[in-house]
Amino acid sequence: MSYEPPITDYDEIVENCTCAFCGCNCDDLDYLVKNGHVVAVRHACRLGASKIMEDMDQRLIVPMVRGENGELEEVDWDTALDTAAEYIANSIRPVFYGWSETSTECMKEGIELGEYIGAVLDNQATICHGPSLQAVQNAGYPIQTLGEVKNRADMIVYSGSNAMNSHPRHMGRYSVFPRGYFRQRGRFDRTVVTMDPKFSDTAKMSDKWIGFEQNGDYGFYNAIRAVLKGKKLTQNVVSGIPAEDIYELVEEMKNAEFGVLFFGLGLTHTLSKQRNIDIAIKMVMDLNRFSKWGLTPMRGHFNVNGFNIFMAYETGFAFGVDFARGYTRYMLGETNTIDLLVRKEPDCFLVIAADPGAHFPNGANQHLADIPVIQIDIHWGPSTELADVVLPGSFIGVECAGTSYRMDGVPIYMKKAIDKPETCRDDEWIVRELKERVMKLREEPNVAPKYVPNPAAE
Amino acid sequence: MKTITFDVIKRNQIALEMDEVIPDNIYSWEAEDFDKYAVPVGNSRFPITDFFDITVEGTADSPAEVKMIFNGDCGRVKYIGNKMSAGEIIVNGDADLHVGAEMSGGAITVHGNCEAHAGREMTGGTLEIFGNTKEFTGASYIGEWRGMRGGKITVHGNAGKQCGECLVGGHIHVKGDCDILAGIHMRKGLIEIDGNVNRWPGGQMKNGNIIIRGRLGRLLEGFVEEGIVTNPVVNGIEFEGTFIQYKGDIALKGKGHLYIDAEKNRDKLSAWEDEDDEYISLGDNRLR
Amino acid sequence: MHYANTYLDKPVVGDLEEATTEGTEKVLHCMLNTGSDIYQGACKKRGSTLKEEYKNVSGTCYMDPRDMAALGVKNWDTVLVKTDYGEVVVNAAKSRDAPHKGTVFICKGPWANTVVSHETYCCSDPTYKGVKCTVEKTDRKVLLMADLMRWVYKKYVDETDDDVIENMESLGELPVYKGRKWEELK
Amino acid sequence: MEYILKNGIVYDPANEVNGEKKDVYFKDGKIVEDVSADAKVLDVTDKIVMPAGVDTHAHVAGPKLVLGRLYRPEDSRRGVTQKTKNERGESGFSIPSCPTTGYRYSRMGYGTVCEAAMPPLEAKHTHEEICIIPNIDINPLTLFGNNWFILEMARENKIDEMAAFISAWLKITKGYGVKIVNPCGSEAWGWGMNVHGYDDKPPYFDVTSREVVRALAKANEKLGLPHSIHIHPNDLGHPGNTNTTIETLDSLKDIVKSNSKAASVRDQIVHCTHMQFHSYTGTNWRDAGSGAEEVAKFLNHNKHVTGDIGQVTLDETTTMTADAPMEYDLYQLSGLKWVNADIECETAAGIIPCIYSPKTPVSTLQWAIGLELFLLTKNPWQINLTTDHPNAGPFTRYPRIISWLMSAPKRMSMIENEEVHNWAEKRTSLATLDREYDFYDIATITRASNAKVHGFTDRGNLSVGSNADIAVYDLEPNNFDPSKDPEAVEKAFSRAKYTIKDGQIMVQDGEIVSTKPSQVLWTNVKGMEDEEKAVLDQVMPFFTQYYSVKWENYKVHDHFLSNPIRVDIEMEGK
Repeated sequence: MSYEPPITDYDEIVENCTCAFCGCNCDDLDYLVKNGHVVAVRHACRLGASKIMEDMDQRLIVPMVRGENGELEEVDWDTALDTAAEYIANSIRPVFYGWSETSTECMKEGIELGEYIGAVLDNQATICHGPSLQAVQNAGYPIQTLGEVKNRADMIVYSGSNAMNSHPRHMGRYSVFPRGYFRQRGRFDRTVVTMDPKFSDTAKMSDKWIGFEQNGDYGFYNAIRAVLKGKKLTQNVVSGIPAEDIYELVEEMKNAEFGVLFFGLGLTHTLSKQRNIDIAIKMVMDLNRFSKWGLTPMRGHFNVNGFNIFMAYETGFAFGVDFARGYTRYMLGETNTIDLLVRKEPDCFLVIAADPGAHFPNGANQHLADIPVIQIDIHWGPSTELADVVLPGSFIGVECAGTSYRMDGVPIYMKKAIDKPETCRDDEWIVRELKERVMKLREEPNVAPKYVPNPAAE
Repeated sequence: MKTITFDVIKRNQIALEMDEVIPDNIYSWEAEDFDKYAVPVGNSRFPITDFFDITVEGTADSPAEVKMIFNGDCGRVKYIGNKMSAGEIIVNGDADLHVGAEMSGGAITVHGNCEAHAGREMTGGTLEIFGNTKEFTGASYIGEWRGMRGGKITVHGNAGKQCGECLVGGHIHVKGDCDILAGIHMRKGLIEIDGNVNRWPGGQMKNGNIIIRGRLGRLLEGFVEEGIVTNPVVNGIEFEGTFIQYKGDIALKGKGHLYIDAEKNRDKLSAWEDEDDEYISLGDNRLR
Repeated sequence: MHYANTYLDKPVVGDLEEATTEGTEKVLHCMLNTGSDIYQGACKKRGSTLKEEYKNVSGTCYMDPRDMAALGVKNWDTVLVKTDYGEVVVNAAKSRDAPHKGTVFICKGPWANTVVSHETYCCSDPTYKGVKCTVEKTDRKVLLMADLMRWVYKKYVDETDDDVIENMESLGELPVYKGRKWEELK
Repeated sequence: MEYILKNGIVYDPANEVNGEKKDVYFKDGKIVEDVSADAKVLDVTDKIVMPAGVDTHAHVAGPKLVLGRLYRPEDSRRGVTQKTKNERGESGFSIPSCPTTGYRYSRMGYGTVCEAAMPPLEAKHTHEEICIIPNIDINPLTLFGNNWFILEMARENKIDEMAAFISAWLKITKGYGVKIVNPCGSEAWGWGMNVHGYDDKPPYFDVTSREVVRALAKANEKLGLPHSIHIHPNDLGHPGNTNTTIETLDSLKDIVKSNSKAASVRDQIVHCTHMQFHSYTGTNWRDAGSGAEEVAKFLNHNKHVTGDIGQVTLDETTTMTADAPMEYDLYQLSGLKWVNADIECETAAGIIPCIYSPKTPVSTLQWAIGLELFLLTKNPWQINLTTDHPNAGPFTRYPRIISWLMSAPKRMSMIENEEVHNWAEKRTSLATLDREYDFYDIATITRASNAKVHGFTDRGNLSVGSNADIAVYDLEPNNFDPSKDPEAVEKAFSRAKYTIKDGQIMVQDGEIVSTKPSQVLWTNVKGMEDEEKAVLDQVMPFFTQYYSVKWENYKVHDHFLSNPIRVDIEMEGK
């Protein structure tokens, strides 16, 4: 890497912008703007800065529809929207996936469309923190805002999360390094533990690394719980960790004044999936008998939590909500995007502010090759290679304002700093247009009246 | 007695939802009633006769007198026998998700494989599956802490992960192997497994009993060995053989019991040797 | 355009202690993990997914140096990773998190997707981590993103033969579409 | 559009109209003296006509509601209905989704609901949800009782500064009034502790609960806000907490009520919420008993207090409160899934599913204490009907509570037939109370008094000029005995014949026929600008360093308000 001189050539600074990358939603970013472009970003991490100073080569500017020969052709908005609306209106099992990188204002339009047509609405939680939400639904959710961590925490545990890589400012702004009200010396007042099979970059920053074996998470946390209950371990090594290390760790956790467990996809993606989180949550609850403990899932996209919150207050369910029968339904293994795709059920797929091409396993994406895919996004990505209609949206938090929810549930109104490219449209506008066009094409909303042929039996 | 036969004409890629076609609703239906009925598929409804050749024989005055027979591949027919309270359903072929979920009585027999959620939150009746099932057999629906409450599930093949999750009553008998975390969060009832078990049965269980006749891959630390028992009587049933008895999950002050066959798990009594248990039990239960 | 300042041709990886040419194993049995790292994240979200850079940050298998020695591969050699769910050619590079013998790591992205398990076990989430795989040395080249998508999903090619598609003319590092001027569309 | 509600039997306690047969006219959303001949006639001959209901205390929108919904899909599954032409699909029993909340309130004839706890940091979230709830107006109360700035100001007894702070924070959060939850206790919970009693201090803050509550009450009266302080005292749900409750309320006796125009609507200087949870005697749950008599006696002798009950309805529900340590205690008892949500420098919250079973002694005791409080408090203007939704039961059970209050034989039969545990008889005086509410009393405790407590003049009554918020119930009070037929009472109050909100017919024969967006009510104090600026300057360095958001992102932007109703308060003497 070479030295990069500071940018001095800019027209104006827009202060206190919110980063649209990860669940940290850092809201202290300053954009340096020149000629309507962000030329530099202050305070952002490498990830945030790179996203805000996007690659214009691959920016989607004009709507496109896949032509006869399989090549995308630029078209006008009416044609693109009509084509997309037709696909949606004629579908029986539409899935609207994504939403995590757009605003809750856009989701409002989306849920109206979804309810009208009877679609499945799902977001990225389905492939990242879905198991966490399921564990929350089984075990509970002792959470706290990140400021609480900053002001009080003296023990921070990262489990299955590589914050240094995926949430680079998390440690610096919220958890480990900042000087909090009761932790005036910052890093020196805190103990940091990383639990990860790999000696990750976060582990390198920690006081302690617990390198339990791959897929051994459940057994490991169960052992901690047993020790918390006063049991002597029978095995010398549990999930790759020597028993004495477990005793020592438990002692430390019990003696913390305020501990926080941050967990990431390392727990949600391995063998026992939601049960890893389930037992980690229970462990945190047990620890509350000795001192104060809480946890926070390290949510990936900046508004992935927002969608879950939004769906919960709109429908009562957090993600994977199926409106097909005219009422809401949430059933694991049945109304989730990956399961639907693997079962080859959907016949129309709308992807908004997400990239299944980059994130879904082959087995799921294969079905996208067989059905119409409508993409609303800002960049040409792997999903564009599978898309039949491409609708260029705008960049929330830079070109367009909107609400998002931080990983701890704090809402933030992300402001607009520059204008979007002339030919792009706001996500909210695109979805509203789609909704109106679909409503014209399919006049009868899907109400699917309950069919009771034998009233006596009801 | 009324026998209604559903012969599969075509397998639809988008699953049919048969939650309305259960004995409780259709006992008085004649062939022409089926002709009028449209079955939910995705966000629409289609005539049920598009998918099944339906023949009705005999008459019935109550759901209990109904016998429904499905012939053919019902691998895309969801909710067979969902919430039924009486009658009999026989599936000669595979069945999709939610077979016999929330049923309170009657009998369902599946002669093929089942997808996940079989017998979830059932409160009574019997469910017999001759093939394999997938995850969450006899479990609770997400969020609920009270799973299957009564009745009996027999699986002749293998069961997937988290079989009998949150069980609060009833009897699950798996004649094949079980994947990880059988009987997790269980509070009452009995899970009987004749085959091998992958890992961690009874995680966070509060009460209830799990019997494993095959080999166990890995046991949780939350279980305390209580000794060796011969021919234990569990939930009123006598189990022949010698078993190692554990109590757990003590991480939760649990008082449940886990019995594993002493012969096949001899090593558990002496030194615990770590071994690669990844694929101990995984029979071919993941047929798509 | 102003992306260049954070542009990296390849992620920074450590040097191998000794240059190995001959390996002792032909096929290595490993555990495959996927996930994000900062290079992949920055490149993906900047939107540079068609570029060579994305191929290097995402289509790279990070390995323990002992495993690399056993296979006889150097940094930025190509390896073929196979699982029950598919196969893909990726670069090999020394892991920054080593040692973790027997475990390989591919950043999430189209390359990893080709080989991870789609099984969700009724939990909505596919199994991205802890998939058994084999790793072997290969001469085949790592495909650019657009070429890879064409090779794996074949959505817009009539050809079905993998080998033929793999050797088709590359779609390159810039978007391929029938361009018309916006003004003409109105 | 003009309407005549013809020949109804009108109960309007605010205007002392008790069961008179008369017509009600309304036009363009307001109740009017008379209408022209074109007016549409709604024939409600002999049916009950009341102002639309006002809920004094419920939790209907906000971050902890959403956590509840997020983690209890099994509850959402219990209330799922098909969408219809006029309404979206419903879901949920104890924590219904936002649209469902609006529909169900409308169906019961309610028009205004107070969202009782809004944490300032997440106020935007509360307002977002309020936007989604249809048909009802909502006035959110901002949480102040554990705010670090408030704790510090209370310690130094800086009432003027505190008044300016409240005034500023109500503007920032778009809140209606001052809510206090377990003062100092939720702060202590930051360290996993609680305060015990009224004179305890949280760690590190040298201030007692008493000082905080008194300071807030004084500041509230200094500003002359329409609502008094709204307090959830310490020790909720602990046997023996009656003393704390009475001590808390008694300590505010000497505070002088503001004589501002807004404050003159109400009589009280403190509103004590869900009193049922604060009226236990004994030392633990084994020897617990009812403190209802003591609390009711205190109420009967002290006019500066109003309260709502928080009646247990014997359902499976979800408890959620900013009193997080109490929720942890509950979790220890039940072992069910526990949610905790601490909010930096401000408050905390806890949630847990709760099964109030009539078969268990404690639930029955709570049920009986609630009814005792209703029946022993002499003046219905001092108490309001609530279930502290969803804590003691969902709001959809209000009609059932009404039927219990109106029918002594119903209550007796529940006790005698052992539908409830025998603690109801053994440990409370419920079986000896034969008072029955009449429709006038019911109208008082569900509408008139509630509106008065919150300082509303434009609702909760049928005066000319008030909002046309009217409910009509399908009962003919002149030839019907509610005491004998409690089921009919419950049915009628569950499904209003008409619910009219701002002159728009929302519900007809128990079905939703139209919807309108909700409105949020918030209080805007005028004339404190300089003091507010001074206090902001003072707190800003602290805010910048110890909050995790920027000041610019802290306040509720106008974007989040849907059709706000701003209540302007002119500061006296300015």
